[in-house]
Amino acid sequence: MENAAALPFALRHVWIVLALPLLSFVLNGLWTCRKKESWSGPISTVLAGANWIFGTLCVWQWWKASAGLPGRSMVPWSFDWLTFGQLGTFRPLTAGIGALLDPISAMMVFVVATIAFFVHVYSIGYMREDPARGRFFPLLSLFAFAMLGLVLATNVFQMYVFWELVGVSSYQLIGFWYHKPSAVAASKKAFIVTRFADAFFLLGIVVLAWVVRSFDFSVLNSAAAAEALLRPVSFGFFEAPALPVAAALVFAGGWGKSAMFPLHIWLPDAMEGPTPVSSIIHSATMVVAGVFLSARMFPLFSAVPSVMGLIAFVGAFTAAFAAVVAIAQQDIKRILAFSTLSQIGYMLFALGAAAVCGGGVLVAGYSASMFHVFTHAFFKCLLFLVAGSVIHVAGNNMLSCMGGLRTKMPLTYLSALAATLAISGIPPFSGFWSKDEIVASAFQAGHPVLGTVGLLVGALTAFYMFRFFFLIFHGEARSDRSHAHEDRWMTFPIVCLAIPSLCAGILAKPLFESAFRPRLLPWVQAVEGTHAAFVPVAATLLALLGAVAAWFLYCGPKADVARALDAEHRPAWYRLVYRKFCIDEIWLFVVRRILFERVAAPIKWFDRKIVDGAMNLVGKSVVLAGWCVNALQNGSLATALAFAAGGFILVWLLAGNLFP
Amino acid sequence: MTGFSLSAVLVLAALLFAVGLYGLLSRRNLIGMLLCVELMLNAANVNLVAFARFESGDPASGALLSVFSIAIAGAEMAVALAILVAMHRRRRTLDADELNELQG
Amino acid sequence: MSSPLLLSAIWVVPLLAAFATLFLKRDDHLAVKLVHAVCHGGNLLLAISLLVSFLAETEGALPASGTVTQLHFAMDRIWIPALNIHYNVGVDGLSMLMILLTAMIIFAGVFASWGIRDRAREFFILLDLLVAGVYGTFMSFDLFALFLFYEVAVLPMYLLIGVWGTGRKEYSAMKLTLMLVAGSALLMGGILALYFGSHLQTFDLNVLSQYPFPRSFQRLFFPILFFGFGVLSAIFPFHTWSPDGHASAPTAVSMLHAGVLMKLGGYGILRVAMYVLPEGATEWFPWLILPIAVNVAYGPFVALRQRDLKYITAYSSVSHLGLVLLGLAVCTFTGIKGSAMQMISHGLLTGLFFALIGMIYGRTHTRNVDEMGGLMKRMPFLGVSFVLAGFAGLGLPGLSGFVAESTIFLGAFENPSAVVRGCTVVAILSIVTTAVYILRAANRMLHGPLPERFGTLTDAVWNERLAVIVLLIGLFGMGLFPGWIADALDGSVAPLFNNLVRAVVP
Amino acid sequence: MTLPSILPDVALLALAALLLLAGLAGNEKSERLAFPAAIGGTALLFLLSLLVQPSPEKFLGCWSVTPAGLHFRQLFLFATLLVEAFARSYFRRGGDGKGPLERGSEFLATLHLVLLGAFAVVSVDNLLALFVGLELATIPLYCLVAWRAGDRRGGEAAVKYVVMGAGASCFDLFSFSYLYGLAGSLDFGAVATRVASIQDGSGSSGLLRVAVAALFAGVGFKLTIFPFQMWAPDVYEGAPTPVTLLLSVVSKSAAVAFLLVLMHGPLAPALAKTQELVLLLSALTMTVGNLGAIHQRHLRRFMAYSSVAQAGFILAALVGPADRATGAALFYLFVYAATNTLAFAVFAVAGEERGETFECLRGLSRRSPALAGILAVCMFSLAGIPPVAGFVGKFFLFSSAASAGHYLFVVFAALNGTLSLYYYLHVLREAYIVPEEEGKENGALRVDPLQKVLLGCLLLAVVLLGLLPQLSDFLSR
Repeated sequence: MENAAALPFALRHVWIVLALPLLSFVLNGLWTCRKKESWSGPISTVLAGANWIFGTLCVWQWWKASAGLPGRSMVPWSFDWLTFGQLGTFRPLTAGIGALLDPISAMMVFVVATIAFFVHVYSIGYMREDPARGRFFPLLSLFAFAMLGLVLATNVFQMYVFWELVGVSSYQLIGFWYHKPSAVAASKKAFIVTRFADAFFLLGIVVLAWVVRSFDFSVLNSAAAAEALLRPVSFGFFEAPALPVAAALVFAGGWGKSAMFPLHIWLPDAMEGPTPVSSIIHSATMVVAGVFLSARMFPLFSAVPSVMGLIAFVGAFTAAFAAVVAIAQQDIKRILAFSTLSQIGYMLFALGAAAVCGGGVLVAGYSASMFHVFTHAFFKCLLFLVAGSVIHVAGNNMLSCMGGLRTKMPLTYLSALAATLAISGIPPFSGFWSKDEIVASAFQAGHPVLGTVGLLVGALTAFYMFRFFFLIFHGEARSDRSHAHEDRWMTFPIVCLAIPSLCAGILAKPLFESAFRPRLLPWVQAVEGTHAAFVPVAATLLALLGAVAAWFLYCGPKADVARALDAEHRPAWYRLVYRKFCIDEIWLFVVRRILFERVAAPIKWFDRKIVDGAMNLVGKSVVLAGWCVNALQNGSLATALAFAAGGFILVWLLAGNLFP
Repeated sequence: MTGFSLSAVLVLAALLFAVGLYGLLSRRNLIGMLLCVELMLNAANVNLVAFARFESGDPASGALLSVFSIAIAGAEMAVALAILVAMHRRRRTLDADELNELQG
Repeated sequence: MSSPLLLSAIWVVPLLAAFATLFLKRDDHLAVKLVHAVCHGGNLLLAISLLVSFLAETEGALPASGTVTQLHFAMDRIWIPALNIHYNVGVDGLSMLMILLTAMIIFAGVFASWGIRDRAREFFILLDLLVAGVYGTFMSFDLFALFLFYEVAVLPMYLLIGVWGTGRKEYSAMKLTLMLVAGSALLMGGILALYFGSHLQTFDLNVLSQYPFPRSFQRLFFPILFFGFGVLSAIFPFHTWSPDGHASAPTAVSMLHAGVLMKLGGYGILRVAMYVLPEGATEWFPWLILPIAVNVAYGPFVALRQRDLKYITAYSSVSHLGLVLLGLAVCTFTGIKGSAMQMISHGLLTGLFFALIGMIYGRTHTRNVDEMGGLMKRMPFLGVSFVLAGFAGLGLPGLSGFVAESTIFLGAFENPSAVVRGCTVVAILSIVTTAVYILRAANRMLHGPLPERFGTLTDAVWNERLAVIVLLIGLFGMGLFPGWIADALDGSVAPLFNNLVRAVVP
Repeated sequence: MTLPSILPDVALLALAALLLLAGLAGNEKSERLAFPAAIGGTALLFLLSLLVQPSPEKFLGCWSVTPAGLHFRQLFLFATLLVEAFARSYFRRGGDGKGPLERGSEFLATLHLVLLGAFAVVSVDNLLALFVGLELATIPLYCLVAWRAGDRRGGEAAVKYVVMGAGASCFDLFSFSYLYGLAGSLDFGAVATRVASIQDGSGSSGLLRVAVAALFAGVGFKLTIFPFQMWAPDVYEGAPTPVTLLLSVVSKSAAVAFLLVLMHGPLAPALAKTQELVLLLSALTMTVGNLGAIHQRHLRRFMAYSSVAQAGFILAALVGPADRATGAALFYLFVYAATNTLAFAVFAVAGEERGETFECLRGLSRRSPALAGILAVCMFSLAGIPPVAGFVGKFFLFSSAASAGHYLFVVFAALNGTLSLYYYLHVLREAYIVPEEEGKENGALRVDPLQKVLLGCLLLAVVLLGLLPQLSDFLSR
């Protein structure tokens, strides 16, 4: 940690970035206890704004201060929170809490602070009539505190601590309207699925801590750690070299939190929460945590080709799967949820594909993934805010009740158009630059198959995004529009976020290419490589093709909108896609039938009947023996004497073998 | 008077004791049982006297103990018979098997 | 302010309170409760002041390299010369923290049982006896005194559960008492074996721990002592008393029993079995880890199928106690420290759970999770506290559960043997099932639609809030600032660990 | 001036004679004075025994006051004092529905003769005097048990007791005759040397085996050891309650003294062998006693089984070395005397109208909490649960057994203690948990002043003996 005195003010007090949301949580929490909900909205928004400003100041001062530092990473502030093991044969292990500022964490701080502020402003409008808003804003600030803590983590233990806090705040926010059983079920599902992945993450941390004897990222990503991890370690059931297993376990944590393929079931249901929640948690910040974790551990992961391959495959498959499912969805928030899944699949597959098939790591892949995280955050948050406004007006989430909102909500319409263009990857908007980088890096790294999958998914993205756009804003109104209006508080953040969706790509591209270079292990050589020229052209063409097809099907003169909206009378494959390939039902079957009936019930029966039964049996047998002794006592003198005589003979025989 | 050895007397006493014990267990009449107890006591006395006669270093104490035991037996039987009489006045029976009200 | 007399005062004050209650009239409930609120409040302050002076004394102390536990506020008086029994009282890190934990839980317990009307005097006298026994056990370093206080703590359980309990109270009370006293019967044999086996004619733990017992002696008597103490901390085959006992016990009793008494078992194993018979420990633990792992993984599954809230909490205690024993069984420094921390964290956690369940039962008169729903709307304070307790239970960072569990897992992984490594992996993965049953219970009870018959329920009154807040402070205190607890425990675990290491490679 | 060590014994004889004469006088005034005189006399004797010092000199050639003997005298006097105090208020309140005691002074005189017999057992050094002492401690008991032979149950109990007692004394005499045969003389020392020579293999141990067996049969009856305890429940139930208390306290202590005197006197060389026998009999006795007591509904019969179990526990102590065993047994018998009297006092008060069964205790905690509290202390002391005296007593017993290396036997005995806790808690269940039938919740029970004093002192004794057992040091000095 550099000597604190030399650092400028903001860096010296980086902890304020964490302190402000925590203060807002505590303040609002107490305020709500005393039944003054109306105050909590403004207070938390002001504090979020202050945090945004201070966060940007920190990032700016960090940018200037870290010019000369290797990898631009510095730890301006940290303290020892908990020490494990003072003695014994193992060196003492300490877990600290602190702030590590380096390109990816600075970028995330800026993104989280910005989006948190705008969502707070948006929530004032969205939650105005909701009586429980006094409970909403503290939870939102708690989430901001947890996310910033996760992003600034200096060691993997601190990351796990805030990882869990993020999980809990998302549980609380998804289940915010707890009187709705569906919301409660969704929140429980979200927490348990992420908790399932976190268990493996914790196991990974424990393995790393035992082998490397430290939690700090700087130590974990070092060459020494990698060699140490190559030694085989026994996991009780099997013996395996620690590196691949530990890397896979750590990635599993991200797998659950970023809702990758088998564990994606909780994200679509998480839409039960209020829309501002979805906009901040399930679009920009929490679901990106898995990608952030993989980026943070990139040097270690890149040393393990098998794990890189796993990341690439999982990313690509989820991107494709989610894109296909998104096409058939009727609920606009579920469309956006699946689109988020698909974009995160892109980011992960970019990281995974950075491993050049001949060995070595393509630097461009890493920076492309981070660039996409940056741009995606803004336009996806914007799309959710737009969806929120639309739902506010239409009364429910289904496409069937929307349409023709162009005239009633002009600003929202224009912002939505900007976001849709951005996400579809139409040049010159931000999505094009970041997504094109990813696909290009895939081709460069020698993964043509992944590259083509990227391109096709790009087309699908354009198709379902424009379907979403046309069915909401164009065509004739499918429900009464008398009171439709654009709330001031909700439209202002939408418009503000439209700007970065448009220009973030162009402005930030050079910055990302220069600053975001992974510090690889010594024996992993970085590959520079140039762009494959044909990729941007192909990507743009496919995107335009998707857009035109969507226009033709849903907005053009011959568009049969009624048929597009009714999901029942469609061919079997369409209904299967609409029901999300029944993955949820499979998971439900596994958990309910197998885990509850086949495992829990027999164990409970075993506990009550066998173990408990054994104890009761002992009790009963003793009582029975007591009864026998009483039966023996039939009160007659003869038996008493007989026993006495028998006793005498018994003692005589006993004395026989005792005495020589 | 001579001619039988210590072990013969001991066997006799043991037999006497066994008969007394058997009688105590089998007889139903309480008086009979007390009789058998007397038999067992006297078997012990025979033992004492035999030991005093044949091999004891201090014959007087053996004989003394048997005399004492006879006296004590007397006292014991007096008390026992008094109790039997009192019980008989109430229960009108001397049969040991009928005395089974106290049980369980 | 840190004279040894104050330490002894801690277990005398409850007895004074009990003695004072004898002279109160039968129907004067409020006076009884006030007397006890004052006494246990004073005791809590006394415990806190002792803790402060203890921390001051052990400020920068490096952990001892010796194998003898350093005692603070120590006092050693001859008590029964015939068997060289001493009233040898002292405190090290773990004992001090456990005394503080007991003080907090009994203080909350008194306020949680403010509604006791029937024979209140006897209830509180027995409660005082229970607490005095627990205090005594934690502070005494003479084996006889420890065993005497240990059994005093078990004595009032029958009457407390039998008279003031609910449900199958007589059956549960008798089952609980008999199983615990059977456990202590094993201890009677073990303690006398240590006394006479060592030919030192002393019950002093520190002296006994230095005596090199022969290996065969240790191999025979370690399991006796382990299962003697283990029965109280619900080791696998002997855990069946815990669900029935806790389900039928009144609130304050189940708080105290699950919160503190079950820790006596773990504390006893740590203080007596492992400290005095290290070779026995290192030899037996590789086998004893299997029932312990069953404990850890087994509890959540059974809790999953339970309908009654108290049964769910009882089985969660079985699982958490399994973690405590796992921490001890791995014989690594971090593991033992983790199990000590888990004792404290689980004490606070279960105390809070049972307090809340008692309060909710007082209102809804049902503990069946399916019959309840949407209570959060009617009782926000109790609802939020229950959710916080639940999150502490499933190991959410920021609350005490996480700190203890992570220490145990890290410690357990340091033991290289395959069996232990397997059990550790199972234990780590069992945090998922823990989360499942806790959330199921919380959601079924607090969220979802509110049945109309619960429409008029009231939230917590002042005495219930005070009880809950005291325990919440404990949970957050340990969860947010675990540093000082870890350092305090270092001092007490180091000698034990050195003893173990010395035994493994003599 | 040092009091002559024989003073308590002579004073006791004088007291017994005085009471007998008062009985003969037979006028109403002497009847009224009998109890106060007896209680005062016994109390005086107890104080006297505390002041007197043991001395090695022998009176009448065989009678001497040894340190252990003196402690046993104190125990006997303490126990008899408690019995008389209990009897006084018990009979005045129309003892268990059978009317006040007739011929009180004769009753007390016989009581003191039993005491004298017990004194003799611990003071003599030859078999003859021992046999006479033992019989003196038993035959008056037949009279006491038969005091109310008039009613059906009393008569039956008396008969059973007499017949069994007579049989037992036959076995005693038979064993003494063989011991005399072996040693050629009645003196303990001579017998001990002969037994020692047999132990070294110079002579057949046939006779010794029968002698030991017969001896255990004799003492087994009096100490209610397993095969010989069948009479106990019936006699305890049939006899008047004070006599039952006397049987369970004084007679049992005398039997323990008798066994200790024999095991460490004449049979000392064969101690290892007799201790193994005692170990087995102790295990059997405590188990049968505990099992028998589980289903009892009548209080006195319940106390009978409990005393059989306690006998088993006391035997466990006898397995240890001489000084530790005697000290432990003495301390436990003191505690047992106090606790048993307390229990019987509570049962007497509770069972006055409804009869001494478990039903009479129902709802006691509501009717009179103080009495219920005393009952709880009593039951926990009998079960050996701290902080009351029973625990420390049991701990001494087990420490004596453990010092002989029988650790696993100690575990077995402690588990038996747990089994005993099961039925002792049943008593508390009646008092605290079982709801009173409606219409029966009448007011508190009448307790007259002497009973209050007795209950108070005993409660203090039982609780304090547990916490500050200086008494145990006094015993094991």
